[in-house]
Order: sequence, then structure tokens, then C-alpha cells
Amino acid sequence: MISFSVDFWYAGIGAALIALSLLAFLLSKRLLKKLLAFNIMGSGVFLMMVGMAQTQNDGAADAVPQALVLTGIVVAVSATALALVVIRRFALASVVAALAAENKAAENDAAENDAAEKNGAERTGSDTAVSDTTVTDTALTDPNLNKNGDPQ
Amino acid sequence: MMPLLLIIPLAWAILCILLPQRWLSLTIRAGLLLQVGAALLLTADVYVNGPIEYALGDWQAPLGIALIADGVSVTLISLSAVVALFVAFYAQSYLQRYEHEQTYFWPLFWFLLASLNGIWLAGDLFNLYVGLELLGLAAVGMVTLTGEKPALHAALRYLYAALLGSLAYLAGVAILYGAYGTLAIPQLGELLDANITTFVAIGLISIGLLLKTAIFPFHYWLPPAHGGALAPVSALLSALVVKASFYILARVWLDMASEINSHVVLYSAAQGLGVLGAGAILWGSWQAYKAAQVKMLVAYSTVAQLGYLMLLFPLAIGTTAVAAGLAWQGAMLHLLAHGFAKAAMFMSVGTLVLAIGHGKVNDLAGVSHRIPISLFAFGLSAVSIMGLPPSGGFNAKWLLLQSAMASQQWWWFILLVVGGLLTAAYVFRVFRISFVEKATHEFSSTSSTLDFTALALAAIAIAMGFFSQWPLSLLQSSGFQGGGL
Amino acid sequence: MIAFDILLGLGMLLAAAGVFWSADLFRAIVMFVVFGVLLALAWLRLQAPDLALAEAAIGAGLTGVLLLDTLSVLRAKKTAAGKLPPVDQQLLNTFTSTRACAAQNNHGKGHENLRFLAVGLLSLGILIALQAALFMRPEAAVNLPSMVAEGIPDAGIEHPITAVLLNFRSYDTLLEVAVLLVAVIIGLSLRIPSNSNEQQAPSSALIGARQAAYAGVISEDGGNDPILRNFTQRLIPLVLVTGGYILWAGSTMPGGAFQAGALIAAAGVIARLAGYNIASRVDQLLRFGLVLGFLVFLTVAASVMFGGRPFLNYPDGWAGSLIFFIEAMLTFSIGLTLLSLFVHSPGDGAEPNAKSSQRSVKSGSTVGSDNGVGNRPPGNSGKAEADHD
Amino acid sequence: MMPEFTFWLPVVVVGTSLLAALIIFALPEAQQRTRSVLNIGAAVVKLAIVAYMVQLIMAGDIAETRFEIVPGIDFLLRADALSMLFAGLSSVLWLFTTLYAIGYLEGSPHRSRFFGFFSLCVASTMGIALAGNLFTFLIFFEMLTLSTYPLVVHRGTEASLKAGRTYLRYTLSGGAVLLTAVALFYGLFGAEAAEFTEAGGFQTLGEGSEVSLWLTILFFMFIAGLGVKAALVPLHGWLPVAMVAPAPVSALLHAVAVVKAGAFGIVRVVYNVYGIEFAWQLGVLLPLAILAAITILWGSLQALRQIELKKRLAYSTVSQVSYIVLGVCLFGPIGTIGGLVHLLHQGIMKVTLFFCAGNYAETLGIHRIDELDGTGKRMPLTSIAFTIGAFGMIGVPPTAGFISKWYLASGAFAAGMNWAVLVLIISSMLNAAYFLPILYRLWFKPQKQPWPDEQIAAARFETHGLLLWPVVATAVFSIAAGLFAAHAFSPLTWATLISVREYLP
Amino acid sequence: MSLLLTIVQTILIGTGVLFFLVGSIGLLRFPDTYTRIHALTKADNLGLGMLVVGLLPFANSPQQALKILLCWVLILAASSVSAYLVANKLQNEEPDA
Repeated sequence: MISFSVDFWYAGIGAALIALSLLAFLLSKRLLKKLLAFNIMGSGVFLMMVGMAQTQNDGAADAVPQALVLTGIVVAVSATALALVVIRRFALASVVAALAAENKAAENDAAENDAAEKNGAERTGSDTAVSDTTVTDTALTDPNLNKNGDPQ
Repeated sequence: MMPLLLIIPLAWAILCILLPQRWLSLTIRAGLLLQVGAALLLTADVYVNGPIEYALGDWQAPLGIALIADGVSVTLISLSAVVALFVAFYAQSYLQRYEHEQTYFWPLFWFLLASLNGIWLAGDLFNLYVGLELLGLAAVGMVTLTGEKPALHAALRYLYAALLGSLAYLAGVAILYGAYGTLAIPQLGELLDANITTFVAIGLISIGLLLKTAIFPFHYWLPPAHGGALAPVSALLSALVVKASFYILARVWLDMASEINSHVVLYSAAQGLGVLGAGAILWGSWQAYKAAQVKMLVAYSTVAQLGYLMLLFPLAIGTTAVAAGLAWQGAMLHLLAHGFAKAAMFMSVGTLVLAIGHGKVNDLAGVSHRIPISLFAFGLSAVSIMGLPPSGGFNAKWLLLQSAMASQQWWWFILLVVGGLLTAAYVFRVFRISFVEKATHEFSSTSSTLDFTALALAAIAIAMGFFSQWPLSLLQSSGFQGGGL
Repeated sequence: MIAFDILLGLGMLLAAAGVFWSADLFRAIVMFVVFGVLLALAWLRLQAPDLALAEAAIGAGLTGVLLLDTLSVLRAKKTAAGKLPPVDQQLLNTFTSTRACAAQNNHGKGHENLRFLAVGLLSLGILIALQAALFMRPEAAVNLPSMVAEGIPDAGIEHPITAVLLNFRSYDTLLEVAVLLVAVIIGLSLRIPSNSNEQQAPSSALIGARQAAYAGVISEDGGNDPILRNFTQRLIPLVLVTGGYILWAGSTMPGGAFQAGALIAAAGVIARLAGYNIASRVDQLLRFGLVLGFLVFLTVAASVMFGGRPFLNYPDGWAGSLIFFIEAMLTFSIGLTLLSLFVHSPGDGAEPNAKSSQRSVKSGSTVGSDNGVGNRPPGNSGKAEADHD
Repeated sequence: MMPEFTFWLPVVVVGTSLLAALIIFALPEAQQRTRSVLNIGAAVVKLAIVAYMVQLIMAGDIAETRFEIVPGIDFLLRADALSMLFAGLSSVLWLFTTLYAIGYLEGSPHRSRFFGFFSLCVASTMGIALAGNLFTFLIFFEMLTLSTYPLVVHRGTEASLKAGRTYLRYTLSGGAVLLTAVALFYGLFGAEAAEFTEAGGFQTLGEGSEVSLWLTILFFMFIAGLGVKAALVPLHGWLPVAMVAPAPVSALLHAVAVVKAGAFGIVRVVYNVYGIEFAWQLGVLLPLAILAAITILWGSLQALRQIELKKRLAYSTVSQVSYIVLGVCLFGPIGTIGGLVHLLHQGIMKVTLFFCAGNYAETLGIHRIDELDGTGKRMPLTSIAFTIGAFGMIGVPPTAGFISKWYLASGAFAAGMNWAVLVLIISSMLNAAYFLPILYRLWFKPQKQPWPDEQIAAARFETHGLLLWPVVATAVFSIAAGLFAAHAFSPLTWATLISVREYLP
Repeated sequence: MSLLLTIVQTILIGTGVLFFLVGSIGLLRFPDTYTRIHALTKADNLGLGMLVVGLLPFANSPQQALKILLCWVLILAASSVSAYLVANKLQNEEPDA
């Protein structure tokens, strides 16, 4: 059992932050919101680490958890930066892919109506790898393989 | 001598960043051979005079960080060194068509290897956290290499799962430090007593590590990530990366908490882990059977095979010493055999997809006589994955069966037998199609190194069926025996 | 002081709640920065000045800037996509939040609050578990702070935190710098390869699309704003001097490589926002600069082994100066790494060889768009963030 | 103890064909000559080693390879009398089948893949024969399944893939049951009991109800696991379907390797694990005998209904193999001799019949029995061989079949199981019922319509040399095994030598 | 002497805090962005000036006093520049508003 002290209070706040941000992490649908939730949860864990450690031997400042938390903050920043980089590239890839699909669909329509004249109907877009992706393709099950046979 | 295993990969990571392209392939090969040499030297050292403890920076354990090399960690170091060797050779010829990816694949490869060696050797909880983080980020980086939309989407899901997992793990470590004042695993092993704080801490650590090992309810991120990545990347991820967090889980449950794990709370939790494993086996096999893409099939098979590893906990905790010893050896042998076989499987599937250009299972028609060696490698690795003799997988399944009988837990016995059949169901899907006479696609030629590296790893998995005595006797001399002995 | 602590604690919880429950992402990020500042105060109350400095510089500062930058790029993507040739509504909903899609399918509502209930219970359970673990913790058997105090004299550094970071547990720091290096390598690998041998077949429409996607971002007029320029000219030298001071003070007082590195990165960010051509200079020394700190740390740690000492040990007497040398190199590399994560992230048009575009002040533009929120096109397709759950 | 090298002898036997398999896999398709040389070379070398080991056994010495594979369990290859019986049979027939296969597959695609898996099958059969304990037996038993699947689906047509699927379903689930049984056995009784000892490990076990209950359950699980391969009635579904495979595959695998492996497994379990006396005391032999009897009758009845030649032969195999199982259950040395010797005789005769069916299909394109009219004149030698094989099946005196049926019947009398004799008589009559009409068509019916698709013209001999001479050789063997039964090296004397050691002195 | 100083100090810090309060109320009450910037920059800077002057006598070393002054100067410069930038940006967005 431990008496009420500053460290204990902040450790408790850290625990509350963890619970709150876990709630937000699981409920939010947006990637950036999830990332914020992750950062705040990290801060909560750090608070708990330093707070709880410093409730031992009557509240003296303990250098070890503080050093660990410093490492933790730097790791959190690099993880967040990485996540942001991937999100940006994913947004860009989505726009490019969506536009490619949209242009491909346009090309196919053009191809179909001239094919209709030569009544060579068989050249529907089944063979071109990209054409079968509907615009809101679920990215997972139906990868739009690109022309030179790169596996998805 | 032991820190060599950490210095070599880190130094080579820097070399791969700095060196120009043309010297790269030579230095990589040199680094790989050095790594395998160091791993074998350490293995011999531990085999001769038992576990070694190495205080980093000459500071003793609770204050400084200690590296512990016992039978288990040394076997895993040799596993990762050998698998990395073959995957690297495979990657060198596989990535020739991807110059952009190639420049960034190698630094991440070496950082991944460094973090793996760090995790196998670590004796300190926070050190494991930083190792896990480095491993996770390097793995996510590798998944994003192709820069295509599905790969990026999968990488994002993987990143979020990995980050959530390591945060849960860190919370557990924070509580343990707050309660006991030390982070060194052996010291914690003595100090731990069965109270609420310890249970909550171990619970959080377990949830975090289950998330990172993609065990059944948390496996959603693995198939798209492993299925969508480049072949050498998914081989590394499935064979080694997923095993690191399982290894930590095993060390926490069976080494650190060995005194208190017969407590009713931990005993029932161990049974719970077993149920998760059973869920993983059934769900993974079912999804693999349904998968349309061949890479997704292999990725779901990883989810299923990880379920077998989870059987270690119910079989080793709260059971007789004999049963625990057998369970421990069975789980570690399964980890080794699956490491080799799954890497070979992903590499051979990668070659097949590269040659055909299309990834669906029924695009593989007529493969058997056009790319026979890759299919043969796939076959051999499939034998080990199915747990049919003569393979490492079979011996592991045999040991787990014996342990299940010794501890009178018949339900795991039935699960193991049925699991083997389920695996056969989805593996033979690929075989049935590959023997079809008429090919639906034309095949482009692939270099032979791709086939022979996959074949070599598959052959090792099969050879372990006959020579599994060496790794097992090495495990015998390991510091901890899985709670029982 | 108790009142202050309670207020600060509740303030932090409110700020966190503000982050999660604000619909607009920009407001969430601002609340996040506020949370960072409050957290820095909390670290002070926990007698951890190092952490307060680090949290303020890295946690709230740099992360906030990165988040805002990503948000503006994502929104630009949206408007860029908007400006493209006739693109129907269906194309845009690749970006609408799946909640919108969930609402479209009929049982969205029921499914929604069932999920809310389950997750609520889960987090409540975790809260209770954590509090119980905190409240019922046993007395620690090992007194590590006393061990640290004993170890300080021959650790070559007075300040305990830097001693732990760079001597007792220096292996952790080595791996941590490796983590930073991995993050920046992935950042570089995800840049759009400037020679753009983009795997997608460069059909004309596609190239047009990609150019347009960037156009949306670069079109804003440059930031060669006279006031900002000379304010920056005076501010940056000051920031660099403070960074050097913090690095130097690290051995005796709170400070050290990471905080100093963050300050240097902040100086770089301000220079970049003020339109100075940082990107090209960052590239020249990029590869070597990023790796320098880690390389020095590893060589010092490994070369010691030839003298028969264990890995990561410092020859006695040399510890202080060696650590400072490593810290200086680390500061330079960390500053460059954090700056590169900001400068080189993909999609912000800052192609390595492209002329560094003049960009209006980041914070200014986003606040401005705040009241632009009112006249958003119908349906919330305006939210640009790539939100796939 | 002979010098060290007998340690390596069994491994070399298994190793030769493993090595041959690996080399053949690597051989490109074009090098047809090197592949055939390699094949035949490996078969001859193996035959030589087996002959040497037989000679060793006669001198009373046992060659054995043993090393610890899993803690507490050894990988044991031991060449004792019984294993030499099966090893001898398969190595002899393997040589002939290789020759026949080279002739049969002339010009067809993917032969290196075929011969690779072919020699892999050889290796696993040798492993099964030489296995010294249940664990090693299980390893090679499963290996046999894996290596035969590609042969069944070799043609790649839809039918063969379907056949492969059913084959897998049966054999893999059988394998799973066997794995469970072996694991339980090792768990309950430890590794020593699982070693194959001459007179079985359980002579003197007390009547503890707990143990004997477990033992009976395990016995029937063993029988279920092995029964799939031995094609006992409820589990025989895969055999007729697998007839889709090319002739050498159905001849060798479904007449010799796979089916015999199952029967051999049952023999091992009854004699060398349980011991015949203990099994008799346990009372498990009677239900097994009844099951065998049912299979015999059921197989013969089904054979009557078939119109395709290979299907009819397949069902006759199903019934013939159960003779061996019946022989095993007849408690008494004579019954055992009958069972064991039938193991050999049935192998030789069935291979002859399948070779003839293959010849008819390959040369004249005949698949159904009603197309056989007048083939006697067109292909005299093959038809003679077929007649000898058929007579052997029925049990007509000069052939080997007669010897085994004679011993089976006398064994049944000795063991007092008279109903078994009745079963033997009825089945012989049924054999006659489905073989004699074929012989009648062969010799006495004129050729009605032209041959379905005559590929090989009737040159100096009726068909391709490599197809003809193996058939003639095996036919001669089945006659010789009957006539010179008392000869020192004949299957009969070898079977008597084994059965004497099985029973307690 | 020290009593006088503490009185002066409490007055100064009191008014400083008051100015901060006024600035915050201004932020909440004013209709649009332009007016809000005024409230924030002017009131808070003045409040800060009061605080700094209030704290100066208690600085335990001249360096620390200089540091506090440096803080004040920096905050003044930063807040005014950012106010200008916000206004400038707003101007570009909607010139007519």
C-alpha cells in the first residue's frame, strides 16, 4: 500500500491516459487520429513508468526510469514520423491508383466502342491487369498488378 | 566474443548505407559469412561450457545490461544466421529487377538481423523493448519497399499493431520496474511473487507480445503484410520476425515467472493461451484453404503454425517435469523447423509468382514440369509444415504429442493430429493445381540461385527430421528448461 | 501545490479528450500540442527536467510540426484531386472516413454503439487493472537509484540521467539511435524516386495526374515574406547557440544529445518554412551526416574491445571526454535525422533535385483554413486524411 | 559382430535409390539414356546388396543401423528375416518394373519427374521393409504416401487429379490414425516395447484389465491405420480409383509397394510388436480374421461386376491381400507360413497380370474385357503369361498360388478355424468365375472388330521388347516359385524359416 | 525593505495575471480571427512584461535575470511575427472578408 504523493497522482493520471487513448485508438476510424491516440498512450505509459518508480524509496528522483523514458520519447517520435511518411505515401499512391483506374476505365470504353465496330468483342479488359479494379477496390483482396508483371 | 554478434550486423548496416552500389554484393556476402561464423563459434562455446553471461560496459546486471547466451538463444542465433544467409543470396538475385528497392532493402536487412540477435541475447526487459521496436520498424520498412497501394495499406496496419503491442509490453515492463525496482530478467525471476501487480504486468506483456506474434485474435495484420511484401521480405518476416516476440513470451512465462507460474491465475491463463493457439490453428488453416492468392495462402499458414507454438504454455506450465521438458523441446524444435520450412516456402512461392507474373493459386497450372526445382522445394518445406515424417516438423509434433500424453491433456493431442490434416488440406491445393497438364500463362525464366537457395533451406528442414538430436541436446544445456526440470 | 497538480492532471485528461473528440483533425492536432505542453509541466513536477525539455522539444514541438505538415499535404491532395479533369464523386470516397460508409449500410448504427460498449468496457477494465497494480504494488527489493549514485564517480559524468543513458545502459541508446536511423531510411526510401521510373506504366494520363497531385501543393505563393525572413535570420543563430549550450550542459545539468538535436532540427524547420533552400544542402551531407553519430558511437564502443575491455566500456579517465565526443556527433546526426524526416517526406513536392518551392508559413495557412471549414462541399468528403481503419 | 561396415549396409540400401531419385530429378528431360542406365543400375545394385544381406541372415548375423533421432527414440534399420522377405520381393520386382516402365513411357513427357518419384517410392518401400521399430516404420510409411501421390496424378488429367485427391484423403487420414496409435503406444509402453523383436514384446504381460484394454484399442487403431494401405474393405476405396495411373504405377504400387506395405505393417504389428501368442490370448485375431474374410469375398464379388480389365484386377488385389491378413490371423506355424508366402506369391502373380493389362492397353489400346476377343492369337506370349497369372490367382496346382492356398487351408484346419477353409474355397471359385471368362475370350473367341488403336505393329515379336520380356520373366518366376517350392532360396523355405522363429520354442 | 519588495512584487504579478485573464476572455468573446489576434498578442505580452519585472528582483544571479529578460524579448518577437503571419495568410485566403 502506498500513501498519496505527487508521483502516485501522476502515475494514476498516466493510467487514465492509457485507458482513454486505448478507447480512442480502437474507436477512431482515421489513421491520423489513431496516431495521436498512440502518442498520448505512449505519454501515459511514460508517466506511469516514472511516477510508479518514484513512489518507491519515498519519492526520491530515480534517474533510471527517466533515462528509459527519454529513450522512449525518441523511439515514439521516430515511430510517429515513420507512420506519417507511410500515410503520406499511401495517400499519394491511392490518388495515383484511383486516377490510373479511372483513366484505364476511360481507355476501355474507347477500346470497346471501336472494338464493337470490328465486332472483335473478345478484347474486353479481362487481360489487362489494372482494368478489373473498381474505383473503390478493397486494397487487400484484389491487388492492381502493374504492367511489367511485378507481383503486387 | 558475444557482442560480435551485435557489432557485425550494425556495422554492415552502416556499410550498406555508405558504400556505393557496385561493392555492395561482395561486402554483404562477407558480412553474412562472418555472421554465420560468429554464430557457430558461440554455439560451440555454449555447447562446451554451458550458458555465458556478459555484462555490457562492465556494469553488473541490475544497473547495466547483461547479455545471456544459453542453449535456446544460441540455437535461435544460428537459425537466424543460416536463414538470413540463404534469404540474402535469394534477395541478391531476386531484387535485380527492383533497383530502387535494392538500395534500401540491405540496410533494413542488417538492422533487422541486429535487432534479432539483440533479442535472442538480451537479459534485460527494457533492452527487449528497444530491440522489439527496432525489429518492428525495420520489418514495416521492408513491407513498404514496393511503394504500391496494397503494400502500404498492409504496412500501416502492421505498424499500428506493432506499435500498440510494444506499448502494451512497455506498460507491463513499467509496472514490473515500479514494483520490483529492477529490469534484469534473472533477478526478477527470484524476486517475483504472486500478487496483483505481477499478474497485471505479465498480462499486459503477454497481450503486447501476442499482438506482435499475430496470434489468433490479433492476427489481422499478418496475412496482408506477409502476403503483400516482396518474397525475401515475407520469408524473413514469417521465419524470424514473428518468432522473436514469441521467444520473449516464452522467456517471460517459463524463465522469469517460473516459480510462480503454477499459481492458479497463471495456470488458467496458460490454458487460455493454448485455446488461442487452437483458434489460430483452426482459423488459419480455414483461411489458408480459402485464400485465392498463393502468397496469402502461405501467410495464413504462418498464422496457423504459430498456433502450435502457443501449445507450449498449457503443456509446460503446471505439469510434471517430464511433460514440461518434452513440451519445451517440442516447441523449440517446431520453431526451428518452421523457421527453415516457411522461409523456403515463401522463397519458392516467390520464384513461382515471379516466373508466372500472376499471384492466384490457380495460375500455378502446369508448374510441375516447367519450374520443377522450386516446386520440389515447396514440396519439401510443405512436408515439414504438415508435420509428416521425415522432417523437423514431424519430430516437433511427435514431442508435443508425447508431452500432451505425459500431462494427460488429451484435447491438445487431438488438436495436433487434426491440425496436421488441416495443413495437408490447404497445401495439397497448390500441388493439385501444379500437376495440371495445360499451363494458363507463359513462364519467364528465373535465375537458378532463386531455386537452389529455397531448396537448400527446405533440405535443412527435412534433414532436421534425422539430425534433430543436435539442437535438442543443445537445448538440454540451456539455462532454463521450461519451468519443469 | 496539491491544487496545481490536480488541475494539471485533469487538464491533461481534458486535453487528451479534446484531441479524441474533436471532429476536425486540425483542432485535434492543436489540442495534441497543448497536451504536450501540459505534459512538459507534469515532468517538471515529477522532478524530471530532462524529460520536460525533451517532451517540449521533441514530443510537442517536432511531432506537432510533422503532424501539421502531413495534414496540409493530405488536404492539398484532396484539393489537387478536386481540380483534376471531371472526377466523379465515387473517386473521392476512397478518402471519406469509413464511418461514412458504415453509416450508409443499414445496420451501421446498431453495430456502432455495440462496438463502443465493448471498447468502453475493455478500456475501463484496463484502467481498473492499472490502478490496482499501481495501488497494491509491493515494496521494491532493489534500490537502483543508490546503485546509480555509487556508480556516478567512475562514470565520468555528474548528471545521473546522462550517465545512465550513455554509460550504464549505453546499449539501449545505441539501439535507440539505430531506431531513428531506420525511421529516416524508410522515409528516404518512400520518397518518390526523382528519376521517377515509377513502376506504374507512365501513360500520359497518369503523369498528368501525378503532376496535378503535386500542383495542388506547390501552387501556394512562396513564403519570401520580409518579416519572417529577417526574424528567422536573427532567431536561428540564437537557437543553434542554445542547442550547443544544452549539449555542453548535458554532462552536469539536465540536457544532452537528444534535446540539443531536437533544437537544431527545429532551427532547420524554421529555416525551411522561411523559404531558405535547406533541402539541397540537407541532401549533400545527407547520407554521411545521418550515419555519423551512430558510426562514431559504434566505433568507439567496438574499438574498446581490442584493448581487452568488454563492449561499450570506456577506458577509465577517458569516459567523460569520450562521452561528450559521442554526444556531439549524436546531436549533429539526430538534428539532421529529424530535419530530414520533415524535409524529405514524400508527396510534399520537395523532390530532392526539384527547386525547393517557396511555401507560405505552415501554421499561418492552416489556421486560415479554419474558417474556410464552414463552406465545405456537401458531405464530409472534405476531410482529406487517408482514413482506413 | 561383423566388422563396422554392416552398420552402414541398411542405410546404403535405402540410400542408393534416394541418391538415384535426387540425381534423376536434376536430369533434364532429354537425357533419356543416362536416366535409364541410372535407374537400372540402382535397381541392380540394390538387388545385389539385398542378396548379400539374405546370405548374412542365413549365417545368423544381423546388419543394423541405429542412432538417436529424438531423445529416447532411435532411428533403427535392421535387416532381420521378415524384412528380407519383403525387401527381396520389392527389389526383384522393382528391377522388372523399371525395365517395363522405360518401355511403357517411351516418348511420353516428364519422365525425369516420373522416375524421380519412382525411385523415391523404392527408397520408402525399402525403408518400410528394413524398419526396426514403430517410429522408423512410421517415417517411411508416410514417405511412401508422399512419393506415390505424384505418380498417381502423373498424367495431369482431371480424372487422375480426382483420383489423387481420393487417394490422399484415404492415405493421409489413415496416416493420422497410425500416428496417433504409434504416439500412444510410445507414450504408454515406452520405446523398448516398440522395437520389433522376434517373438513380440508382450509374451508375459499380466492380465491387468487396464493395460490389455489399451492394447486392444491400440491394436484396432493400428489395423485401421495400416488397413487403408492394405485395402481392407471399408478403407479400400482409393485402390480402384487409382487405376487411372499409368500401367507401371498401378502394376508396381498397387500390386507390390503400397498394398504390401500395409499388409507387411499388419504382419509386423501382429508378430513383432504384440507377438502371436499374446495377440491370440488378447482375442484380437478373430475379429481381424472375420474382417479379412469379408474383404476377400467382397473384393471377389466386386471384381465380377467390373467391365474394365484394370478395375477387375484392382478388386482382385483387394481380395488377395486379405489372404495374407487371414493367414496372419490363423494361429499356428502353418497358417503363418501360408500368409507370409502368399505375400510373395501374390506380388509376383499380380505384377504379371498388371504387366499384361499394360501390354494390351499399350499395344492394342484394349481397356475393356469385351475387347479382348482373339488377342491370344495376336499376342501369344503376353496371353500365356496372363493365363499363368490367372491360374495362379485361382490356385491351380503348378503355380505359386496353389502353394500358398494349400498352406492357408491346412493352417486353418490346424488352428481349428474351419470356416476359414470354406471362405478360401468360395473365393477360389469366385476367382475362377472372374478370370476364366477372360481366358475364354483370349483363346477361343475370334477377333470381332479391329483393335481399338493399334500403336505397335506385330513385328518379329508381338510388342516392344522392353514390354514383353519383363512379363515373361515374372510369369516364369510364378511358375518356378510353385514348382521349386522346396528349394533353399525359394519363398516357401524363407517363410518357414521366419515362422519357426516367430513361435516360442 | 523586503516587505516593500514583496508588496511591489505581488502587485506586479497580480496585474500581469489579470492581463492574461483579459487576453483569454478577449480570445473567447471576439467575433473573428483578426480581433482575436489583437487580444492575444497585446494583452498577453503586457501581462508577461509585468510578470518578468515582478520576478527580476528575486533572480538569485545576474545570469538568471538576463535569461528571464531574454525570454521576454524572444516571446515578444515570436508572438508579434506569428500574429502578422496569421493575419497575412488570412488576407491571402479571402481578400474581401
